[in-house]
Amino acid sequence: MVPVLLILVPLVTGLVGFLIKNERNAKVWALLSSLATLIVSLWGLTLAKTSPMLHANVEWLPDLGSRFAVGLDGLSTILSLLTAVSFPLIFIATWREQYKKAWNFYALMLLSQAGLIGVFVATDALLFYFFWELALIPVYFLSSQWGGERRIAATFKFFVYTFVGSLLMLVGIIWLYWHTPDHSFSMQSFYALHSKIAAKDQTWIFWLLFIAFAIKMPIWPLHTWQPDAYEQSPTATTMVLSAIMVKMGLFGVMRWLVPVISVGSWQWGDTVSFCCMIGMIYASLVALKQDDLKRLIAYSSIAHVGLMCLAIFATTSSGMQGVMIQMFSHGINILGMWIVVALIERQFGTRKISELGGLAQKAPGLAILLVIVALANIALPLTNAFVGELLLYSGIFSSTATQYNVVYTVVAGLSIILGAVYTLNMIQRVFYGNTNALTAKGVDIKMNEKLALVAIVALILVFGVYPKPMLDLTKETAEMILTKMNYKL
Amino acid sequence: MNAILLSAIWGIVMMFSGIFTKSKTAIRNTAILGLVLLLLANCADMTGMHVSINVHKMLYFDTFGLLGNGIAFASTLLLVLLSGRDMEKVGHNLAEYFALIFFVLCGVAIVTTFNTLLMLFLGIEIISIPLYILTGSDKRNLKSNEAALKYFLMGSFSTGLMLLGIAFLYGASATGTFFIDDLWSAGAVKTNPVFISGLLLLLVSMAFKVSAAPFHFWTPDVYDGAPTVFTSFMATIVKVSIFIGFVRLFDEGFGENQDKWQIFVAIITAATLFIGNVTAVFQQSVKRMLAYSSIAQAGFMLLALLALNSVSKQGMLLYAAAYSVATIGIFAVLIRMKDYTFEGFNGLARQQPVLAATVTIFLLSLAGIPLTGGFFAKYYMLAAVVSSGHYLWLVIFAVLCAAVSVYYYFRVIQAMYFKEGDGTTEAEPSAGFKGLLVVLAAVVLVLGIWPQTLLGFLSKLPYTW
Amino acid sequence: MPINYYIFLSVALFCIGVAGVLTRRNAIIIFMCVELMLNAVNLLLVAFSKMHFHALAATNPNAGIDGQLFVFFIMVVAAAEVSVGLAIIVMMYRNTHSIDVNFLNRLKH
Amino acid sequence: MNIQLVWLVPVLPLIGFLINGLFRNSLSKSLTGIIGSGTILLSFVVSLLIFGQVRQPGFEPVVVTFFDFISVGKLSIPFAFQVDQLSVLFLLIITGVGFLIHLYSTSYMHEEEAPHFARYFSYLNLFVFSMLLLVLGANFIILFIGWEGVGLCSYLLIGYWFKNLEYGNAAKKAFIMNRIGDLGFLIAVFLMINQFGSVTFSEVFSHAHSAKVGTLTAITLLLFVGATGKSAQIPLYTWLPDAMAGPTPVSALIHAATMVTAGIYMIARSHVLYDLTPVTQGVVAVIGLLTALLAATIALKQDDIKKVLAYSTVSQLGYMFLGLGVGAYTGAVFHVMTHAFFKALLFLGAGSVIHAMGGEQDMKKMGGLKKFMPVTSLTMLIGCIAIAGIPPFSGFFSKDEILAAAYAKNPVYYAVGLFTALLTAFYMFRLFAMTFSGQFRGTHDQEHHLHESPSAITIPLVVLAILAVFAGFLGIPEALAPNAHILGKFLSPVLAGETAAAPELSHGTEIGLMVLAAVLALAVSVGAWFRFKSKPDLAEPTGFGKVLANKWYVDELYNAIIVKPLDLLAQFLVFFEKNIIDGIVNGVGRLVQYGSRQLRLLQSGQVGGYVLLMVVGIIVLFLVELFVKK
Amino acid sequence: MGITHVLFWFLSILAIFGAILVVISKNPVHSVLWLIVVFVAISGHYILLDAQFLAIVNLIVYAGAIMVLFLFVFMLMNLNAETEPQKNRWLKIAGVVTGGSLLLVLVAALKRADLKTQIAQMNKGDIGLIHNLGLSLFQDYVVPFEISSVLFLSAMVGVVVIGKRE
Repeated sequence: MVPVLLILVPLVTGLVGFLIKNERNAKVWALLSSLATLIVSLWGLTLAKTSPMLHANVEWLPDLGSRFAVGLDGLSTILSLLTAVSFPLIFIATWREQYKKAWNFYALMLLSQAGLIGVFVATDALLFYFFWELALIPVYFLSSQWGGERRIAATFKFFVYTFVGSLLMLVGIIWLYWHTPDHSFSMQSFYALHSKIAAKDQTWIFWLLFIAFAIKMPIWPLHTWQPDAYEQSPTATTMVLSAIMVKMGLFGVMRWLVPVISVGSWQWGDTVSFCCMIGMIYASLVALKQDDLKRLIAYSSIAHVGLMCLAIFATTSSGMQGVMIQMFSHGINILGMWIVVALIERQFGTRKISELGGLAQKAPGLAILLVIVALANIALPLTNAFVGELLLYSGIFSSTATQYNVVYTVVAGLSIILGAVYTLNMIQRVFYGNTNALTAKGVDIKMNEKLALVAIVALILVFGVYPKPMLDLTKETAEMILTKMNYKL
Repeated sequence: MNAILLSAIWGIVMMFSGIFTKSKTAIRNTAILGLVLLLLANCADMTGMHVSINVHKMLYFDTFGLLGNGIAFASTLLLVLLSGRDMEKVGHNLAEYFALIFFVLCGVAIVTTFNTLLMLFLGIEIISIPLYILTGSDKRNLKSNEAALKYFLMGSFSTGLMLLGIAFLYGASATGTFFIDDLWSAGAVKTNPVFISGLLLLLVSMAFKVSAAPFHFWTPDVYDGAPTVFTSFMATIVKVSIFIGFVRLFDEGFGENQDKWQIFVAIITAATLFIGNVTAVFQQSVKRMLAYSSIAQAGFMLLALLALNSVSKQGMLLYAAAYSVATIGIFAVLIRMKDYTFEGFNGLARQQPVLAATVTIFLLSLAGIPLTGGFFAKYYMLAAVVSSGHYLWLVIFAVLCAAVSVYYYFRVIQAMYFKEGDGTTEAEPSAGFKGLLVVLAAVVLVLGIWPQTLLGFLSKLPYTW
Repeated sequence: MPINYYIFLSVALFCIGVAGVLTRRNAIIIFMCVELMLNAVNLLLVAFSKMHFHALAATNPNAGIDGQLFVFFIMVVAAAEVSVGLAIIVMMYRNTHSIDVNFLNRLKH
Repeated sequence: MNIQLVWLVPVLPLIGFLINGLFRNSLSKSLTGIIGSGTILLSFVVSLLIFGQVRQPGFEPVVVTFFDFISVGKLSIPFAFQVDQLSVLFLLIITGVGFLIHLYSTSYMHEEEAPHFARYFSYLNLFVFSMLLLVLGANFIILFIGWEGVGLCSYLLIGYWFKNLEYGNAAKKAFIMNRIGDLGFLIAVFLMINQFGSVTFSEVFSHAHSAKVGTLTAITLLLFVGATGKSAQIPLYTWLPDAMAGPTPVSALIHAATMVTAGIYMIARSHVLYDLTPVTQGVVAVIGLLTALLAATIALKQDDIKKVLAYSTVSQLGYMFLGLGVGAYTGAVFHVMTHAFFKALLFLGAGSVIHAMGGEQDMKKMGGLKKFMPVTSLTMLIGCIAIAGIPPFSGFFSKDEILAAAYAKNPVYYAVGLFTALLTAFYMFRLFAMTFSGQFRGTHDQEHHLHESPSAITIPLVVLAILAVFAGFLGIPEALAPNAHILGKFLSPVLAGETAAAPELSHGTEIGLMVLAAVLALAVSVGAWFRFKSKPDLAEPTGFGKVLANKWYVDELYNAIIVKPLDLLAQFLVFFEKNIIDGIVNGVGRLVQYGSRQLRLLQSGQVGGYVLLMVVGIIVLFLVELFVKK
Repeated sequence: MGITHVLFWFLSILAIFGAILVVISKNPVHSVLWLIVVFVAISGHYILLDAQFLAIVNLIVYAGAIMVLFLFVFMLMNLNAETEPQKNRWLKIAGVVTGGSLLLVLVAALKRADLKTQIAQMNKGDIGLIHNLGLSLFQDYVVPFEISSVLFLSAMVGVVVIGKRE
């Protein structure tokens, strides 16, 4: 019931949204819809984990052995919650953005929300693939319609890149489907599979699926679509992309890859981890050299995601739970970063760090909020990200799945330092120093953005000081995944 | 049987309608009526109500073929409804065009239900000869003439190949008949090479008809040169129904020695996918792009032939429906465009939002994005091959090609939505036209959400003959 | 007569026809070469029909007759094709005053 | 006073931080000052009450658990405080000195306009909060939270005048160097989690004996890496001198009295582990000694008054690590305390001077300030004597305890340590002489403005001066008076076991060493005083002096071997990203387009060509049939 | 080596010779005439295979009607001279080579079948007689026979569409 509502609310309101041919009303409509979704997901949180309301399973394609099966367990709850929380914040934060044909914009945003939530709650592989693509289409339109000057090329690259991945994944899913005993796409029968897949198949099926997820995350060296896409998309869409869409990849790995292809995951875990490790350092170093705020954040996000993926393949409970928590935290934090960037861009018409400076004098409120968000982004204690990263690193360090755990921890740990370097550089060069001609006329943060940012900061601190609810939420799912993973041929 | 008879009769009716009335509307309505009747007749066939004629096993009616018929007739109906008016612009002989179309449909009905090579041959010819004419029907247009001549010369050449193939098969058959189900008798091992040669030549000629590489060369030129209405007809109805015949032939005739010919199909499929998709990328004219895309789509349909199991037959039908509907829709819009190049579509979304939206849905379907029929069509094809367990490399290759296809399909979407320009239709399209497009789009979506609605028939129909 | 004589004979004729199609530029001649191919096939079919007759006459007096009937149908179709084909060629000639296939290159790439 | 209320101690400053932070635009300066200092005062009072509890004989350490911070699998990290002698001692130092410095700041920062003034105090309060968290934490994670928190605050306070990018850089440097250390700390924590399945002090220490020495060595070394970052030891010390960019009270509080001693606290806290790993102890001692020596030599040639003090801080910290390394934990903590007093005093004094000089920090431009600001100069003198280790001032006792232990461990340590002490005495008196005696060398209107600082500044000076004089008597060595070592007795429950590490000296030798040290220190001090009061060295340093003046070119070295290469690497990667990785991706696209352009040409438009290709296709198929085995 | 053999060889050689000349002769009219020769030869073969009906039909329909049609068209366009410009040599060679290799592969493929025992029966059997053919044409093959009328219809309509002047 709840998951169905979570999908339906944005879907229906989104479709209706196309008809509201008035910018302001469309805006309000979108905000209300997203709030409704948020309420639903909060209601879901209040229900007992065993409550039947958290699942729905109806006939869909009997001949194909696929059902419309959705459900909320720890993992999907946390991510759908993230989605539900993010969208109102996005709408509020970008309240002052002007779009031509705004109603289409907001309608598409809502549709993408529906798609995203669908991805997270689907417990049927085919349904999952469905939503996986559906989440992509609205974003494609959003970015190529309302994006920057190079938008068409960048977005198209992004689309084709991910599309290649998902097609490969489709082949993988079909293959698995044909090997399920009862020819069904349901998660249970997929999870029952690992005994039946021969070792030689494990390898390529693993890669078929993983490449799709790796592109989405993205994992080095499949990441090059991301900075361009982020740079060229309208900020609201960029927020969706980086706060939520990136999580689709990680989610996919945790829900559909490692529990199903456990042997393959063990076999190739080191290769993947190695890529993640390289990617973290690589992205951090490249971020050092970025002058465009969006690109900088894009690369920092690559580094963060790399860490999460690394932790998944560490197959330790703290790592696994860390990933889940960190997915949420990272989403919230990077959202905050984007809001600030959007603000700056709208005020000064540039994202070039080199052209900014001294904003702290003009916009102290903004400066303080940004500093908090940025510190969360580099995982300072008592921010939510600290809890996540602590778990991630300790998970990686104590991993028994690989003998390189120490190497991973240390090398990946360097990105903690590098992360501090580029983040502080950014803060300093944008906010400190003296104002220049451009920033002299800057004004402080407006009410709506303040609202959004304060909400984010509140989340950051609350979960930074008291992460227990999150941990309790994710515990069982993490254990489940681990038990599936630890199955050996 | 009803369908064959009715189409032939109605062809004659259309032939004479030109004499009795000069009103083009009347003629078109007659045709539409005919098509509706044809559809009903086919439904009657499917439910077992049919004029009983002793066909001496020359024809064999089964749900697969009849459903294929149904799809073909329905698509034709849609085509006429959408683009009937545009046929008038081709030339004065509207009645004759419709007559020819009905004759083609007769051929279609035969090709989907043949039981002997003779009927296959006749069916193919009955389809081809009117098409030569239709291709050249725009007589003052040199491109049209050229297309017709090329089509004719190469078509008759492929007929030659087909006949040689049939002759070999005849020679190899132990019983000395042309019935497809006793072409191959295990006893006739000695004549095996003759059999294989015949099979190969038959495969080649069929591949030619469905424009599979490297026998596709006529396609772009003919589709490009032919009047767009008839291009749409050829690219959809004709192609898919021949495909159904193709699958039928290999299923009934050569099903049990799949291993002997699978590799050839695999080679042809790979070539078709590659050439179709890659060549389409660089086209400047949307019409020609669609010609290449039809080759690419044929490549995907060939996967069904490769796997040749129940899944692939279902998929074949779904593909036929999804592909036809989408392509007809796009062509219907294309016909009305001022300018057939990609630039011609720039900014269409602002001028004609409905057209743009529907075309987008059709293109997404062709690209195989979920929620559209095209996705499940492709899904079935992939599933068919995967389930057969062989040729997985081909599947991977196919999806990569599908990714390439996104490039040229999305170029149109980009032009319509994201590029500045005033590309628009020649005349403001009527509300009915738009409405029908929306219906088509809806059909595509329904196929994309509940493919069962179509495939249900396969299992549900209690077939008797 | 052993059957493979006929097989090789008609295959030879067929291939000569093919070679003709490949080498000539005159549309009509090309078309004639196609006719040549068809006749090669006819010959082969008749030969096969007699082969089957030889093999199966004992059981079925009419064995092999299908082949000859097929030839009959091929002739029918050929006649129809010729009429259409020549019509098209004439139309082409009307417009371009040439039946040289090499001049058919408005449509390419 | 119920120990459970210990949460008040950190929470009070937190409240101060919140109030000052949130309402910084509406609060008046005086109110801000009152809130800022008041909260600290309150928590000082609370600390005193707790101290009253703790000093009862037979007091057992109390662990106050508030809630479950992180619990994953078997690992459970409670949010808990540990109250025992060590933490209480630090509580007193932090809140006490902290309060004085807050008080001092109310006057020192008075030129700032209200919002920034409030910002300053909120930062300061936040710092005190984090520092208290650090010392109260009952496990390494809570400790680490405070550990990073104080780093953050020092970052914020160093960069307090954010308009000046130089200061910003200094702040960044401090934060990043701390982060490097923190990475080591974190890995140590992970190792503990692996080894002991817990990070709670009590459990870790109780299981320590069962662990392999190798692991323990790794843990302790990594922890020490963390300490080098926080407490400015080789190789991560270079941030501290730059940190002087911050307001002087900040330097006094953070970079002299409290934060930089976090490393010492942490090692003293986990001395159980260190006692088990002699290797680490050796490393700690040597690093400490080297740092002490290096910093002292650099301090010799600095002209910026705060820089001198900064390097002396580094050097003193080195001392403390020497103490830790040789197992004199009490001595180290003792020195932390005394150092907190006299170094805070010195900094505040310097601050007062700078205040009077209108922001001038260069000693070359000072001189003869004695007559203008008597209180300051007097207190400064006390501070110098204390740090120079001249009895009976506090510095003497604490330093001597360390030296004695060092001698017991290894005379070489002692020799170097003593030499460093003498250097210290030398440059401190150089500083004093150049600042307060001789002729004033500043501009005329500077001279015109010279004046004694207001009472809000002088009172803390006086208080600290008194402490600097008498604090030493808390630790009178056995040799002089049997069991007069109050501090030692007080701390013994926590730091017990050290005696095992340090073999007892005979009282005779100990007294001998004391006398030697005292006499030499006195001599050097007097020497330096006379050397500089008449003719301060204003000449540009040359030769070796230049090397010292340029801090042994260490910054330049780091720049050359770390920063530059990293920068180049980053640049290369940007290139690599753009041209190789993305190049390949786009290359695929271009390849398809190129292929398309070529394949088009097959479509020649020639029927002959088409048929030819068809026939070729047929032939190929037949060849496959003929030659490919199926 | 009976008379039939002699005839067989003669007709075969005649057919192939004629076919080759159809392809190579410059003058289209000559090609037509040579094609007629080929058809005659093939009809001869039919007679040898006692398919008398087909032999006659072949002569009437092909050698008669169709070829005359071709000639008409040639006359119509008066292409009787060597007006056909030469295709470039390489394409010619390519064409010949390809045709030859097609022959090669076909023969290679068919050679492997041992059809030694398979005999095309000669001067025996009456399935080729018009009586038998007619019977089965109008019994078993009635459907295709009727269907082929559709073919003619469409051809007819087509020719009208194409031929009619506008």
